[in-house]
Amino acid sequence: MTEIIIKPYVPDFGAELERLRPVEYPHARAAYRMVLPGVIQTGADTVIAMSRKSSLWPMTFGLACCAIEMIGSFMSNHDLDRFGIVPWPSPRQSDVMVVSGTVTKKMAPAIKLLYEQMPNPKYVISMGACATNGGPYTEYDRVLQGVDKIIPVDVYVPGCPPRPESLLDGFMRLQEKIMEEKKMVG
Amino acid sequence: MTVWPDESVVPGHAGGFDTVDMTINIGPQHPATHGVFRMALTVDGEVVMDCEPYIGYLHRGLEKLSEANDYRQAMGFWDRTDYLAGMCCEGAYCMAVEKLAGIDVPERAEYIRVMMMELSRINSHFMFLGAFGADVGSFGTSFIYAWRERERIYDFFEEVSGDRMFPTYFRPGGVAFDLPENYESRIRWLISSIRQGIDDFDGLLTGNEIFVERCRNLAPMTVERAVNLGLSGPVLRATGLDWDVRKAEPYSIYDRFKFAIPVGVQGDVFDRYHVRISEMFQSTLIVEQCLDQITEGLVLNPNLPKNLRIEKGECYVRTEGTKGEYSVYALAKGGNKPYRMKLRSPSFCNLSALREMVIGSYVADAIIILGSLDIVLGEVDK
Amino acid sequence: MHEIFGIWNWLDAVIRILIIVLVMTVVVMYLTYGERKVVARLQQRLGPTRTGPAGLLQPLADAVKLVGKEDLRPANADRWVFELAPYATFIPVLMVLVTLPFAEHWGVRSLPLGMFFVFAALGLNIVGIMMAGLGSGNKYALLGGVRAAAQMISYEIPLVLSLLAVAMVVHGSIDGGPEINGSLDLQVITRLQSDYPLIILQPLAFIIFFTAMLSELHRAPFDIPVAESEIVGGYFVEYSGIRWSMFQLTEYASMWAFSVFGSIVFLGGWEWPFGHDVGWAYQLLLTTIKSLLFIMLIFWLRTTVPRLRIDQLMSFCWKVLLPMSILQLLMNGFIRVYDLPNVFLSLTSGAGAVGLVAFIVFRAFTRPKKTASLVGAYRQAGVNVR
Amino acid sequence: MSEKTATGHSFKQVPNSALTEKLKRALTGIEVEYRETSTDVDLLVSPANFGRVVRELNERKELSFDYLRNIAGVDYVKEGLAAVYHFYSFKQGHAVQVTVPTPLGAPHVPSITSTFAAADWHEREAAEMVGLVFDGHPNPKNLLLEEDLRIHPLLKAHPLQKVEILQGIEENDPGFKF
Repeated sequence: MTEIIIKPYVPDFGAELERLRPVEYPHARAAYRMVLPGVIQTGADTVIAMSRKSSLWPMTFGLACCAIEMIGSFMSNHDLDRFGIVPWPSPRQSDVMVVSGTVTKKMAPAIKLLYEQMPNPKYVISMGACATNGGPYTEYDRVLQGVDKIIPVDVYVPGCPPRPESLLDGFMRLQEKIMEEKKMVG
Repeated sequence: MTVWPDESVVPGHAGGFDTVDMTINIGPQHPATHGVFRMALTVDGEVVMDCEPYIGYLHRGLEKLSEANDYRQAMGFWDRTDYLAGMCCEGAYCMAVEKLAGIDVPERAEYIRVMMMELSRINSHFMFLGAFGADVGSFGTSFIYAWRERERIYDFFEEVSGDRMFPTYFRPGGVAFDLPENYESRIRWLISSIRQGIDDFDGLLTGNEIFVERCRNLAPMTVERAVNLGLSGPVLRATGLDWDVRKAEPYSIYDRFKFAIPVGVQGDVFDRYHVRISEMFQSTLIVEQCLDQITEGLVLNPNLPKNLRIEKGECYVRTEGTKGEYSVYALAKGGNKPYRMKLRSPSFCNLSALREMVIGSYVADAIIILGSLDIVLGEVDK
Repeated sequence: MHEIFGIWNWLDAVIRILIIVLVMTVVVMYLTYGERKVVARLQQRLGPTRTGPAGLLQPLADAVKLVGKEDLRPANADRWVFELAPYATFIPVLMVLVTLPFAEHWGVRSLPLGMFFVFAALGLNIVGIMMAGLGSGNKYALLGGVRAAAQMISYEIPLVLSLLAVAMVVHGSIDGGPEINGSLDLQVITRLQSDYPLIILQPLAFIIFFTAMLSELHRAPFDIPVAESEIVGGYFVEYSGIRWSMFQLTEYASMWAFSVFGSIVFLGGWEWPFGHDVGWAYQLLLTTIKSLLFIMLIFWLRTTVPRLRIDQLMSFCWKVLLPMSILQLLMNGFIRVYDLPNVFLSLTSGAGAVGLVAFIVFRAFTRPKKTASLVGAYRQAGVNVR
Repeated sequence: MSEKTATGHSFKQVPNSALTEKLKRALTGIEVEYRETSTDVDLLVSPANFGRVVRELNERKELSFDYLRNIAGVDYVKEGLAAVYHFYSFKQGHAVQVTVPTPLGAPHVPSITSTFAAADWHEREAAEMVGLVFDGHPNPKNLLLEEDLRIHPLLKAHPLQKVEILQGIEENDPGFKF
């Protein structure tokens, strides 16, 4: 596994938006790619992708009303724990960032910082209309029109707030996406 | 021989050797900050010396957008302020518009509104219990107990109005449509399950020795100081002043119901918790009285103008939201858009007193004090 | 000491350690799975059910995913302390596992001073946690590390004293051999519990041991260094991927080791009902059942009990646990010196245990749960006050 | 209709007319204009003698307004900015609204954080949103917006943000048939 050292990122508030433009990370070449012969690689890819798919750890990152529905989806009525999805407080140990709520321009640097703290095979689910494109608050200039302006997003969940079932469907869509791109990420 | 030290922690360098105070940033993303609220604590060892709250991470321009939309469209923004109790905010907004335009609300709609507002209040207090249990320590269990009842209340809201959290069920001049036929038995069953939920929480948290030990006489607040700081709601009632807008300045038909105002003794964290639990019990009483006294009839004022225009008007409608006095200052200068709508948000005022309560306590207690204020960031940052 | 494999001594030890490490990884993986299932069951929801039949492959999936994670190291963390911390916390736990006799001769090495060796190994655990806390250059981790150190050091003393009280009390002779009056060898202690487990003789020591063990493991009411709601991750907040899973491995392995150790010393390990006469399979079964009992109790406490504050934790240890364990030692000494029958042991220790529990429970009732004016408000609303 | 509550505190609703008489008797010296909104009595006070009015309201025994509820900044485009205060008294049970209009160029209002601790955040928010300046405020930093941002969103002149139409329907054909 390649090693990336992250310098402490001191966010200066009020910086302009260009600096927050999403940066595409080069996908690290998995170590076992160089070692294992070709035929076993596909097997290894599937096993790793299946394990990555079935233990997605989202970071408890509630911004606004969608956070209440996200908590609702972890509870006993719509249990996300069945799919091995355990909410984890710190960004270091989580793989999925569920952006649930309105992203304001004052919060944007903090979201970018948190996204960079997460170890690499990471995914982003933008939950709710506010995170997708500003939702009902698009006309106000202090609100960011969509979180994909600062971090690359994998799955968009519609709704304001989306029902816990639609968040469940978002996670299912993400699991299918992980299975599809198992070759590239490795 | 007191096992647990009851004497309050005196800040200051007891040890004598001068240590540099460390600033801990309980940042915008933290499991215990109920959303996006940042608190920079300067800490000497474990004792909090100073606390600098930063808010505004969820400032979505409620007031600017309600000026840009006409009277009926702006309601969507208002119930997203206190997103734990959507209907209370809708009620406040609709009453403000009705006061401005001079529309009166039919009898049955008033009863439906009171029932919905009280159920939302119970809903929001359950969320407080869940989050407060998580702050104190039992991470998942208190949420699970809270969500068992919240889901049932959400199901009832969905039956009545079609959506779980933001039903936009109220209209200036009444309620959108009537209750389903079996609402009587549905609500009676709901009330009994809510009372069962309250008893479960009573057993889970109130009876728990460690919980009582951690919350008793933590950040006590006197009545004069609380009034001067502008606190309201359960935080003010915990200090001993039994002031409730539903009783002090009765709005809509609250003067027809007989219910008590639970009051604390010394305004500490345990009293705030206990006042909220008793308040939920009182709300169930109100809903029952509503069910007994409800009358048949129209649900929406028939002669509402197609395009609501209000010439000149100014009003300050105050209601008892779940966190405190949730009031709307509305100003109209003609046309179908309001000139200025200001929200007096209770969490905003209660949070301004946080700095004073937290200084001198431990880091772990700062989290609990913040939890006991029961703030909702959508309301704080407007 | 007849070796199972009868080959050179060190090769035999290496093989046994390999077996222990293998068994430990499997047990630890399925402890994580068990915890999620039991905690979910206690919270009226289903644990992981989708990965594999009834979620049995879930720990495998977690492990492979954690191995595949990117390995981050913050820039302002000093390199070697940060990287060696997980190993420094894991080695003491392995050392403890070495001396535990799972069945008649199934321990890796049965040391004459087995219990003493366990105390020594426990002391090293704190070094690793402090390294993790201070090394990762993060304020949360620093606070977590310092809290962990303070808690573990202060709780080790009652733990050691309560176990010494038990070691003192052990009495009897192994099938006609010399009269043994107190020993530190774990094999001997289990063998001498053939007719009744030691918990009957020493209930107070058991209670002190269990509470001190909970705080050594940072579990249930004492999980202050790992408090998610306050300092987010405690000392392992900066670790990700494989290093973080090393910390989880340590936590669950030490939980397993402690529950086996507790079942050996207090519940009679592989001996109690009639372990010696029946074969080794029955003995293994006994040890697993008893340690599972401990583990279930730990999981159950984790879901229901809120967290203690740091100063309450400290004063509980210094003002309650320590005097009670010293009192226990004195009572045992007095009874052994005047050679009174064993029944006095269980009486005095039982009285101490009842006193301790009553003291804690009594405090819950003296506190005014219902505030005065609330009762007035209830009565005014015509509600019968519970 | 006063009604006894559990702790014997009786809530009485004071009609607005009675309150205006009481205020007139208390504030004889100060030049104040009395108006009536649809919910409570409104006093129109100039910023100069606003400090004296607040002191009167707070100290007088029969008024004793000890609870500051709300400060709202309003932008009357032609006549300049105005600050609207709402007070409530627990002892007497009555509420009052005080409007302080400021001339177009100089939006200065004396700060009342010395008497009411609650005013601190309310004043910072009003200053930031509408551009009022509260003289004597302990730390007049931005509250809801970023630290260094000097814009006042609630002014009528402040524009709304143009909503991005992501499908790009206007410029070129959307690439799929409706």
